[in-house]
Amino acid sequence: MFADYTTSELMSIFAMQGFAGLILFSVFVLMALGLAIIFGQMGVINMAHGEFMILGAYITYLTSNVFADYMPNLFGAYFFIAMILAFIAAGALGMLVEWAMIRHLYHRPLDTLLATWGLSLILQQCYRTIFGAREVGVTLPDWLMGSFQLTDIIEVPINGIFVMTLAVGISVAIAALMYKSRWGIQVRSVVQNRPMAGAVGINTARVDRLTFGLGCGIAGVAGSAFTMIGSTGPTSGQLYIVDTFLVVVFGGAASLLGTIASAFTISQAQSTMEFFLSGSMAKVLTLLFVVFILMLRPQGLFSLKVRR
Amino acid sequence: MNSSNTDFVLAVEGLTVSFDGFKAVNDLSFYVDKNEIRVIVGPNGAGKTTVLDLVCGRTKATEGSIKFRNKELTKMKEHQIVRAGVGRKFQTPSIYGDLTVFENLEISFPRGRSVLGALAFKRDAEVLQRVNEVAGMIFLDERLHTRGDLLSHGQKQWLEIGMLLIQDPELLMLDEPVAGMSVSERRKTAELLRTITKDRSVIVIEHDMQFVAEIADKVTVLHQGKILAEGSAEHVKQDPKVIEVYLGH
Amino acid sequence: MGTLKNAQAGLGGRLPSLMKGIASAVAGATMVLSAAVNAAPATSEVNTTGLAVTDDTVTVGILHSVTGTMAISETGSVQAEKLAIEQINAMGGVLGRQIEYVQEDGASDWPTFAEKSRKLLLQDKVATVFGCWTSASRKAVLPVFEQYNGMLYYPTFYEGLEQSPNVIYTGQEATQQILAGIDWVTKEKGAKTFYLLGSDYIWPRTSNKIARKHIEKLGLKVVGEDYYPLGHTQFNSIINKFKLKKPDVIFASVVGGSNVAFYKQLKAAGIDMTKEKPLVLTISVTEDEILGIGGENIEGAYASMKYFQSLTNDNNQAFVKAFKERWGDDIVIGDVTQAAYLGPWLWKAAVEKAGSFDVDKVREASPGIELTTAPEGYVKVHPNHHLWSKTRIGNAKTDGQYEIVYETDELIEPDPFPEGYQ
Amino acid sequence: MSYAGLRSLLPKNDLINFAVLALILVVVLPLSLDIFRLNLVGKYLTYAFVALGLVLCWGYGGILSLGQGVFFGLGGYAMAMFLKLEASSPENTAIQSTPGIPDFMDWNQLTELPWFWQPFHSLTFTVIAIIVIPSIFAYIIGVAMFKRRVGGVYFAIITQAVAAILTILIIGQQGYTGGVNGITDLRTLFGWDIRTNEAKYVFYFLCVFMLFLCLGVAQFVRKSKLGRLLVAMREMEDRVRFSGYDVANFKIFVFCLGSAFAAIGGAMFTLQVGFMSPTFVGIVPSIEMVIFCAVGGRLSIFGAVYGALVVNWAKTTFSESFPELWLFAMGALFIGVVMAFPNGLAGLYTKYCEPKVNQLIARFTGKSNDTSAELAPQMKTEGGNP
Repeated sequence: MFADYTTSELMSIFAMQGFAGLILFSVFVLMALGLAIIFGQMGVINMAHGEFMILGAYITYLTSNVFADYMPNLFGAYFFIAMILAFIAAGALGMLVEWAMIRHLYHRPLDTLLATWGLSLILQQCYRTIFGAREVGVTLPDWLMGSFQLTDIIEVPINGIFVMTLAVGISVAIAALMYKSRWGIQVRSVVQNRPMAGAVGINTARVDRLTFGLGCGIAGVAGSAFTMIGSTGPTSGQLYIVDTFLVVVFGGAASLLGTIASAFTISQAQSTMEFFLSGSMAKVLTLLFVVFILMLRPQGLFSLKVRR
Repeated sequence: MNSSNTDFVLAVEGLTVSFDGFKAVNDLSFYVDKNEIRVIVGPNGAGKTTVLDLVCGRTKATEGSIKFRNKELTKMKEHQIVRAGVGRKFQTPSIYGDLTVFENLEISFPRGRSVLGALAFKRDAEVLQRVNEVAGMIFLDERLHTRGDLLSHGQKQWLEIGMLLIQDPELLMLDEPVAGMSVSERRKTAELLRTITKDRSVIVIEHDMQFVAEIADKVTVLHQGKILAEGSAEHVKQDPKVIEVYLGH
Repeated sequence: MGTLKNAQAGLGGRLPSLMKGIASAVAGATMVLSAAVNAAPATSEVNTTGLAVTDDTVTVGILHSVTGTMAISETGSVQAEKLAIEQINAMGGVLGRQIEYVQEDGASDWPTFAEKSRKLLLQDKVATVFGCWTSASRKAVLPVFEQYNGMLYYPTFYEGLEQSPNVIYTGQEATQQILAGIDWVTKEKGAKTFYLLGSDYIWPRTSNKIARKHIEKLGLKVVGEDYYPLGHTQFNSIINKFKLKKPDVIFASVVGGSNVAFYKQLKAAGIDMTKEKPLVLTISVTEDEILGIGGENIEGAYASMKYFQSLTNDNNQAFVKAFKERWGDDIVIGDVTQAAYLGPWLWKAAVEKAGSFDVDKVREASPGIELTTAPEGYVKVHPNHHLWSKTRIGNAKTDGQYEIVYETDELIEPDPFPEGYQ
Repeated sequence: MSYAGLRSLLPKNDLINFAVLALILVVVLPLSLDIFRLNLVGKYLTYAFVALGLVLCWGYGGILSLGQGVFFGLGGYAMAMFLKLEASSPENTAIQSTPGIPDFMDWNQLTELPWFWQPFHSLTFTVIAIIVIPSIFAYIIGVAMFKRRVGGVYFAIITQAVAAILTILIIGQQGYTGGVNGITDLRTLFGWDIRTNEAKYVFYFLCVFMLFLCLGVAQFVRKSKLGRLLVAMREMEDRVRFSGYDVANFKIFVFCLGSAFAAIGGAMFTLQVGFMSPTFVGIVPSIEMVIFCAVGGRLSIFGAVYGALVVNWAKTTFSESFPELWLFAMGALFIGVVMAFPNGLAGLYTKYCEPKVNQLIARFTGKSNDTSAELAPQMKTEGGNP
């Protein structure tokens, strides 16, 4: 299939495809980070993760409308405000959910899965009632549109770079928070030995709530960023859920590094296969590949035990 | 073949296991005779539980061999090891809380262990008789229809021992059988141990030296994955290295 | 639910003769009264098969998804059908009877569609049903309509390959929509190479098959064909393939949430559709979809379908005005919404031509029914139950509307089983 | 079987449950509902097969599969393939370019029947395939997962991925599977029109009969030592292993059994609804099937049937009157059942109703009933879940 092209064209295409893989990687990282924190640190399966992302997307939509109506000259900057608001809103909802629901279910991980599925249905219907059944279009500031022309063929989309920067930034921030801050130490100590952490004066309930809130907040930011590349509708969140779970499970949920490594593997596999096969077959093969690897190496990837 | 066949019930030779470079058990060798009660003692982290895990197949050895009646265990799966005649009691009592004492024992009865066998399993006279017999030995004959959850801590420990007895294993491994027991329960347990060890070999992990002295034929002291001393209870108590390890900390 | 006729017969059978006289007198009086007001024909004449028709009402069914993933698309159709029914009622109804509707939710779930259609036909005895959107939902209800002899007005443009006596297809079948579009880009834009892209299900696959045959017949080249699962959101790889193959035309039939992702990513990857290099020709993006995509993300793309909201004829201006008055100013109207609006009007015309609500008579009367008041202009029912209609090419603008750049001169004949395209 | 054996297999409480369910399904519902509603009940009951399988897998074995739709679908597709072939006789499909093959194949330029469709000309093969193919598939998944000790949440997610894969495959390979539309327009079974009311009655009773057959098997498994082993494994898997059992084999067995139940349900679904489509294979229906089981009570085989009936009945009623509220109600149901009533309807029944029923029976028979002397005690788990 490559006979018709010159070497330089081929090189450019491979560069482009590599870049497409990197964008996919960033998208996966953003999707999965929040879930990885919640699943990895707390053992909770949050099936409503996609709905928290869409909450972030709707917040972005509202913010863009407010800016367009009242502060049109500041419109270029609204995206940052929107991401912060998305983080706060999704995080706050997450903490509320933790308080009302999740904390009663810590010893029953499979039940959190069902309960949060119920939550996702309720959230979807809320979105539908508030924003209507149709998808909403989010207007992006001009500076996020378009691309850099590097060579004749190689063009780098600006929003791709933005998503990548965001993914890297959030990963670094989370890593710093988890491994450097006092709060991160508390989270990890609660994970490892709950009664002992409680005994040495850590407010475990508060740590749980904040962890869950943080995970949901990151989902909100991801959703906000995804308004650049995807749709915003009541059921859009469901489009992401299987991919997200596979990334997290494949990574082993043990460490952020595992999640990032798995996002990288899956995204590269998928984007490579997409180039040679039809999109549907690429998806099937990627999923099969992940399931197959999980069958072969469950012990290597599942190093962290789920709290029972 | 890196070790010869022996008359020992259990022959452990050159056993090593490392977790990410940390050697929890390091080139360990010991031998257990027929009808011997061997007690393993040692400070926390000495590798006592790991040794039992290795013998019963829960942890895979990095190196070395474990022979049970001259059969190599390191390559076998857990249920195969059990069927070969090795029974194992865990440190925390692990019984089935949702099932009654009767059912707990019945499940452990060594018949109908395949899927079809379990479907075809019938509660016949032999089962009833064995269950009642064992329940009597472990002081639970009055509580046969109590749910496991509702037993006291000590009763759970006994129940688990009973679940091993009903399999009639040749080698019985008990991890801290009297931990958390009251004085009277402890006395009854020692009595129980003496009756059940009549015709089988037993490995016991225990901290309580008084209890050890009461039951042990031979004591092995583990320290940092290696054998520090071996011999009678009196003998190891006098060993300066053992005193150093126990009191030096 | 019995009809008045049945009720009278039932009464007559059971009551003594004295009562019988009274009953028939009452019935007679009612008939005289309604005749005086509406000049409506007697119920017993216009309804011989036990449908839910009374002296002054007729009940029809509306069957769309109000919940679930398809609710996004089907809302417009429900609105259009209700508007048409209200307008017909305001004009005096059908055969002097006001239309009442029973609305059921298909919940984006095909067995639910089948279940609800069975309910509408068996329990509610509706005279006709306006509904369904996806092919799958239509396929699910089709056996039900054929078994119980119901009538369905189906609004969506679809893949063809079907011709049921119990369905009137008010949207275009694939060849009507596609051939004119491809002819136009070839003739007007000098396109030589095409890349076919679709979501992975029957409509895009069939459409692309027709497109491919036609392109090859014209002596031109298809340089690539690709399908992504429904709901797929990552299109960077396909965009790279575009860059590699450099097609003149990207022929896109991506649907749903994928649509939004596709156009946003296309734009972000530096493909400026207004430059028409490559040119994007879609058959799946109506004004409804642009709401979600955002006008600025799809500006410059061409769409090939039979109706755009920006049509300037009088019919359409009145329609758009009425629609906005009824459902709000910020609403947009797409191809399917208009086709759904045609349903009740076509049914009314057929019923009046037949002089009866009986499904068999309506079916017999349907071929040849014309509608001069259709927002899209003039339409006519073909004997194969599809509509003759024009196809138009629109160019997407930032405000989310299409500017119409081309319109076929003649009505295109519907051809659900196109020879040489299968 | 001896009387005592029967007694231990079917203690009095269960006997009453069987009788009540039979009374409802065989007598009360057919007499009180018209054929349209009865057909709906029949459709709901097909989900009860899946829920029943989940009671064994999830409630007893602690294995939560979020991909039961896969097996439901495989069974349903097998049945649909047979019926579709009969509906696609050369006479019926004379207008096609290749008569004698299903219409969707003709649209996709297939000119002959694919090899894997050929055996579905035979009803015998089809009936065997309905049970065997999903079981083999479940066996493969089970061996791959359980032998490697993948369990709990991981198993749930992987089964979910399997459901996603199969959905994409079915939709993508539309020439062989009918794609997103599924296999529709099924008409006759050996020339007998399956769309008539008479046929619907027959299929309803066939469905009820099969359900009782499966309930019987489930009851047998539950009351056998294998049933107790499942509970034991759910609580203390290591202990079971160190009692000399190969734990994986038992999990594989119960997973296969649950899948076979689901597949029978799928086949019954096809017969009663008249088509099969990939929408029943995916993640969403699979999770909904879990909720039928949870609402009924994850430890009660009868609860599974009532759960499937009640939730679906509520879904139909709610969506007829308040379509907007349905998702709220469904969501609240999920959360409520998980948080407040982990044992579902069955749990409520044993807590509040059963004592009264027993009193009533005691009063009528004049016997004291407080001993509950069955050898196998009732399980009264509080949210029993690993």
